[in-house]
Amino acid sequence: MIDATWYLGLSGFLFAGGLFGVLTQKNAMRILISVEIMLNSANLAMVAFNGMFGLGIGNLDGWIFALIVIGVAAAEAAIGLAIFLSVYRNFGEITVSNIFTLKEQEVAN
Amino acid sequence: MSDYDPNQLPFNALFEWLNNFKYINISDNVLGVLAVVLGTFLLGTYILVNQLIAPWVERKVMARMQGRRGPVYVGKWGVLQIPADLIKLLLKEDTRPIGADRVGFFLAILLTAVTSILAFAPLPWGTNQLVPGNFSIGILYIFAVFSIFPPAMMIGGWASNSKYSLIGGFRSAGQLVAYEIPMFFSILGVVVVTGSFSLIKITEYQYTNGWNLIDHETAFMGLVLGFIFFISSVAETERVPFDIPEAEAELVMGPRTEFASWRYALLMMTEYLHLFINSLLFIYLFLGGYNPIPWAINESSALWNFATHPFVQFLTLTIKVYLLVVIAGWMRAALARLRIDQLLNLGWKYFLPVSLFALMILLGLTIMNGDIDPNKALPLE
Amino acid sequence: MSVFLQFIFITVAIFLIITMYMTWTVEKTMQASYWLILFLVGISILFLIANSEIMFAFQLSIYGGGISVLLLFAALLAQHDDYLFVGDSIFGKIQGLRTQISVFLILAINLILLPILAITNTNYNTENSVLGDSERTVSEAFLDTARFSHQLWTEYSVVIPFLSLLLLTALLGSIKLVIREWELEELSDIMKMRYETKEDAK
Amino acid sequence: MAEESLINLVENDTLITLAALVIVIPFLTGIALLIMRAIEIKKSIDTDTKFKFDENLTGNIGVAGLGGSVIMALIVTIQYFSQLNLTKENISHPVINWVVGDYNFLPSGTGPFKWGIALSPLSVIMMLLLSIIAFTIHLYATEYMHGDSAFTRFFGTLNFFTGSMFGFVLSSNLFMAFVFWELLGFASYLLIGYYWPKASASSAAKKAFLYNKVGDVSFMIGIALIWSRTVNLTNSGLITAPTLDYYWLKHYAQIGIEGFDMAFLWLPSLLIFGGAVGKSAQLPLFGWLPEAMEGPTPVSALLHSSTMVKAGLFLGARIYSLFFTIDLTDLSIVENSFIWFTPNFIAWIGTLTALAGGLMALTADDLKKVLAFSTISQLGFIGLALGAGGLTASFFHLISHATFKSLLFLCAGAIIHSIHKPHANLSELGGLKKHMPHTYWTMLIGLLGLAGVPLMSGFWSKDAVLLAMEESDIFGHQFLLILAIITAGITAFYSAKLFILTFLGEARYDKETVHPSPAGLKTRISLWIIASLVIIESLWWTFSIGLGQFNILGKNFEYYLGSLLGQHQSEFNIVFAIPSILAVLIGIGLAVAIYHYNMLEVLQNHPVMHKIFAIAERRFYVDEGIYWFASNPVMNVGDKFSVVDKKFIDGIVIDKVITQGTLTVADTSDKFDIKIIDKFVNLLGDWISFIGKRLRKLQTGMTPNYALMMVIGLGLILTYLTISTLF
Repeated sequence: MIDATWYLGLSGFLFAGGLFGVLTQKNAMRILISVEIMLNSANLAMVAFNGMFGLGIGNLDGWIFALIVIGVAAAEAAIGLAIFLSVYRNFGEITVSNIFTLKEQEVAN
Repeated sequence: MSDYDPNQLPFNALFEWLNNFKYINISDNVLGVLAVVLGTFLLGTYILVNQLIAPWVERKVMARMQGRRGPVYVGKWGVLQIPADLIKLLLKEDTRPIGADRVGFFLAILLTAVTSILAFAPLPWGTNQLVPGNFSIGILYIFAVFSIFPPAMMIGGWASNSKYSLIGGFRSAGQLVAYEIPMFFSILGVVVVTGSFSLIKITEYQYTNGWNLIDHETAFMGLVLGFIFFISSVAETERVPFDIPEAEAELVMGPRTEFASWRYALLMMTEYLHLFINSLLFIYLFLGGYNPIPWAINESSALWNFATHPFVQFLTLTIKVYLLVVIAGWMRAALARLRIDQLLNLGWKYFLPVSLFALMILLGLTIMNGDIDPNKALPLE
Repeated sequence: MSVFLQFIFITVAIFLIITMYMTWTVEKTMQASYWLILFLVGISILFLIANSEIMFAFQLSIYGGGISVLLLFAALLAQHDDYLFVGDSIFGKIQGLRTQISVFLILAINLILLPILAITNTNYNTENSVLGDSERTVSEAFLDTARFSHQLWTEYSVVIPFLSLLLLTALLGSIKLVIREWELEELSDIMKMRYETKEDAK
Repeated sequence: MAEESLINLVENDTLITLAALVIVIPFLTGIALLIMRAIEIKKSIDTDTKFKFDENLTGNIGVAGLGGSVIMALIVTIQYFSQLNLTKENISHPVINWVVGDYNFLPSGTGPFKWGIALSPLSVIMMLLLSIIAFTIHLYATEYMHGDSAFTRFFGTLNFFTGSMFGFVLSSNLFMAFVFWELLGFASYLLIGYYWPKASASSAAKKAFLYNKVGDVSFMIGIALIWSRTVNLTNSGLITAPTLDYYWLKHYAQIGIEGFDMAFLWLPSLLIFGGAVGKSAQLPLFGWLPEAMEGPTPVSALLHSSTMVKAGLFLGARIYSLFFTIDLTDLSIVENSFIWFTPNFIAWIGTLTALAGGLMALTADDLKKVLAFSTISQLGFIGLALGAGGLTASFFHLISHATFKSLLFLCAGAIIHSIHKPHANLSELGGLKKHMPHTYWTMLIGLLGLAGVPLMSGFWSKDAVLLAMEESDIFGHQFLLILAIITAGITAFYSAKLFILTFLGEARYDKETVHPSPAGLKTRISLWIIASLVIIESLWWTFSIGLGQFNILGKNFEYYLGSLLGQHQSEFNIVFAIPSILAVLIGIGLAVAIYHYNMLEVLQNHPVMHKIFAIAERRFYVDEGIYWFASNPVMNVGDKFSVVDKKFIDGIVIDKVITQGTLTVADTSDKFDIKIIDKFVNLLGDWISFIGKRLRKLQTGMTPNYALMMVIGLGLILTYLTISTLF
């Protein structure tokens, strides 16, 4: 008998790890990978909760939300990768730390 | 045939057989585990042995078609040719190209081999629960397990640090992705008609309604879907005329180029297991599974006892698989290779819409017959 | 039996953590991608342990089959391999790796503690819990899969259309993004150089 | 008057399905044809040639669509009338069965609106008539449009148009009716602007669209009012559910729910009738209809006979019970003056439209334009009857007018087709009798009907209309009656004039270029089909109403129709019919005298007549009025303002006062500025740039930095939560 707390602890750790990856990675691809990790940990938590409260009494909302998350993740991956490709075409690299056109450039005065 | 009860243990027949020995007084749980282990071992051995024979059959067929004699030396009619090759391969030196990515290089083989063996789990080899793992998602399980193939191919192609392998990996991934979808739609068509994912249920349905391939009640959509499924499965196994990833004229061996001795042996085994799985799926979905009789029968009819005899069922399955293997060899000898764009066109522009259309028709028919009623409440237990 | 399951669970958990660590630290994007694939497979195994077979199927066939192929393609098309990020500005101190790791630890501890506390402090009735319940009969699993589809088509009948609409939009959008023809002027110098060389080669 | 017979709802899925097929088939064929058109365009762009599908194929598809709906409509009609329980006993107060089927508008079942099909006698008869006429016109169009470059597009749009009209006729609630109404407007826009390269055609299409939109807006507001009121009533528990169904609205209006009586309904019904004004070209929004002649003739035939312009009045007949929710003879309610407003308004509008249309038709000299104006005037007749409370009479006239007017348009089309000109000007026709005998006879029949010559169909219906007006107790109905009779005379006059100038006499076109050819086979067939319809109507009504023979259930046709629509009026009597007959005969006689024997030139070129003609040719300045109303005030105000601007503000204020003043002030303030303010400002600026230079560092532009900040905040919050749960 595996308690839900096991799943929740694991998913929390994985989520934090994904967040860490998002923060620390330079490469947009890797950031996306970390985001996928976060989504998966969230899914894990949802499935665990469903197994704890819903599955026995035939209520499967957790699964359905996990399914929605998976679909959204697919869409997000497609769009994100397309964006990376076009960014790559524009800048020749997808290193987020070198792409700072947002930054207020130095004005020579 | 006893009505299907999912509560039965896997390998129920074996379990009962073991249960017959009165002098073994051990708990049912242990017996069940024993039955599972034993049955899985037996089935696995059976499949692997057949997987050693099948290439020989194929080579023979090709040889006859090309006016050659094929393998003759090892064993009677060269039956033992493949095991001999296997041993030779295992004894060869294991090489890895310089600059190859170790993990990826290993991962490609690991994923392909493991998944192709795991995929045999939910295949029933007869009634009375002659099935290793009886999942509630039946075919979906196989499909899910197989969907690991394209990334594995790409990883292998990239990891072996050679342009042939890389291009081969790309092609292989593209081809697999392109043909998974019509394949899945044709599976869904059968699922819609039979109303279950479980291969056992599907086969029972084909007992009482005749084989899906020639089922006239579904306006012969079974024929269309079966055709699409068959071609897609040939493309999934990357065999002629879809063997673009390993087009030996352009890319030496495709993603498998750089793999040496036992790795190569494993990959070959994977390829043939893949062929087996696809043929078996085709058989279960369209050719009536372990049901030898193409038309509809029931308890009252004369052939019933013959058709539901476990041994007959087992034999039927084997014979059908070999029939499909022979057809594969025939195609391999007869047909020429497609171009990559032709292949992708065929997948995306023709098979996908046609299979979708057929699926729509099937859904319409089923809803009209009232077999599907979304408002019907499910019983809790 | 349940001890066996617990053993499997712990093994998979360790496997997951290792793969996650690898995705941070391996040197090539491609390697990170296949470690991610292993991670996804591990998650799917956890689903299987949690008696959620259909989620297992979805996870493998959508993540393992679809998204990972996308990732691999992108990783091969935009070949670019530098990984760890160290901030460079007057906030460099708090953006250094140390800060980030400490932030990570804070988050991890909280995220682990919070749900566990939330469950343990409040007494939910967990007699229905079937997590890792090895005594579940097969028919229950069948019934749950049936219930899933039923619930999906009655109670959540909006989910499938909206999801498919979303995916269609994503598909078209990504195609539009990638297919676009680029003027040489728009490009950065590196890419401009590349394209020009390509045209010269023709 | 206006006593409503009871209604009970019947469910009959097969019938509903068939009726739905009536709507769906033309839509499907139309959309298929439009797709084929798209393929044509694509191919002819790809291969620089004019690719075009075989006309037999496309035309047959188009006709087949309508054929299918004709068959379906026949089946539906027969079934419906077979299950209608009318007998000799209850014919005076029958219980009419409405077959109604409702479906949710959204598949998810959410949302208040519904698709629905309601088969009442009104809609069924209208559907049958519409299907037959539309089918004939399609048949005719295959020959008329022969060799046109956009043949496929024409038939696609025509099918689409007819399908949407079917949908509008069969719809069971106001919402669905509005949807199809808009589709109708859109399709008519496409059809009128069919020859879009011509500037006149495209402008006509735009004009029609905009004029209709004016009406549509008021229609929509009316629907919204009714809906909100029903919602309120539901909340206050007076009715079960908010609804827009005709049946329930009729029901509530009859049982007189408090808050749903005329005191409230006069405004919504008026607004909805405003929509009808727009669609069916009543005063003042009739300006688009003559321009609508820019479209091909089959389009005009369909537009004016039974489809577009009838839609508005059909809507009026549909929600008729909202105009008269109460027995108007009951004086206890009459102190509420609004009760009288809507019917009076409708009746007056209708009469004025009839008169104006007649006068304009007198003066127009284009063949199709004459017919168009006569359509306007006949529509005026229908609206008049509606306002006067004669639902039966109005529908009666609607039927007869639909038949003979479509016949007339088809004849006009045949003439135009045979003289090979875009427009058939009356002054350039004549003597066509020997060239096209079939057209001659059919047009004679149609014109007799239009003129309301005794014993023809138009006579009976128009007489019913006049009778309804005479019986009604609306304000000044005697005066309106006289106007209507005069209009009848005018109608007779111009139809006779049309006939004479077209067929009799010697040819006035130049015989070198124009060689009139007889009408083709399909044209003749379709002409004779509708002509036979007119003849059948005439004979039937003559025998039934006039002579009291061939009765249905022992009552004459009008009474039967009345009991179907649930509203009776008194019988036809020859004494009352005399003035209209006289008017008709006088009109015809005048026309013959003037145009055939060229007598009474005095009358022809008398200045008063000229003045009237001039006014009528300018269409009573209604369009100018509208334009003026739209544009002039704005322009005038603008001019005034510009004058004020130039003269006063620029001239005096700015140049003199402000400039000089400013200059002086500026000079003085300049020193102050430089001395004190600039110092201060520079100081401030230095501070700000000093701070900004440091703050700028925050904006590293690197997303991870921003994310890191975010996450630190998140971490703090989480820590707080954890600690608060721990202790």
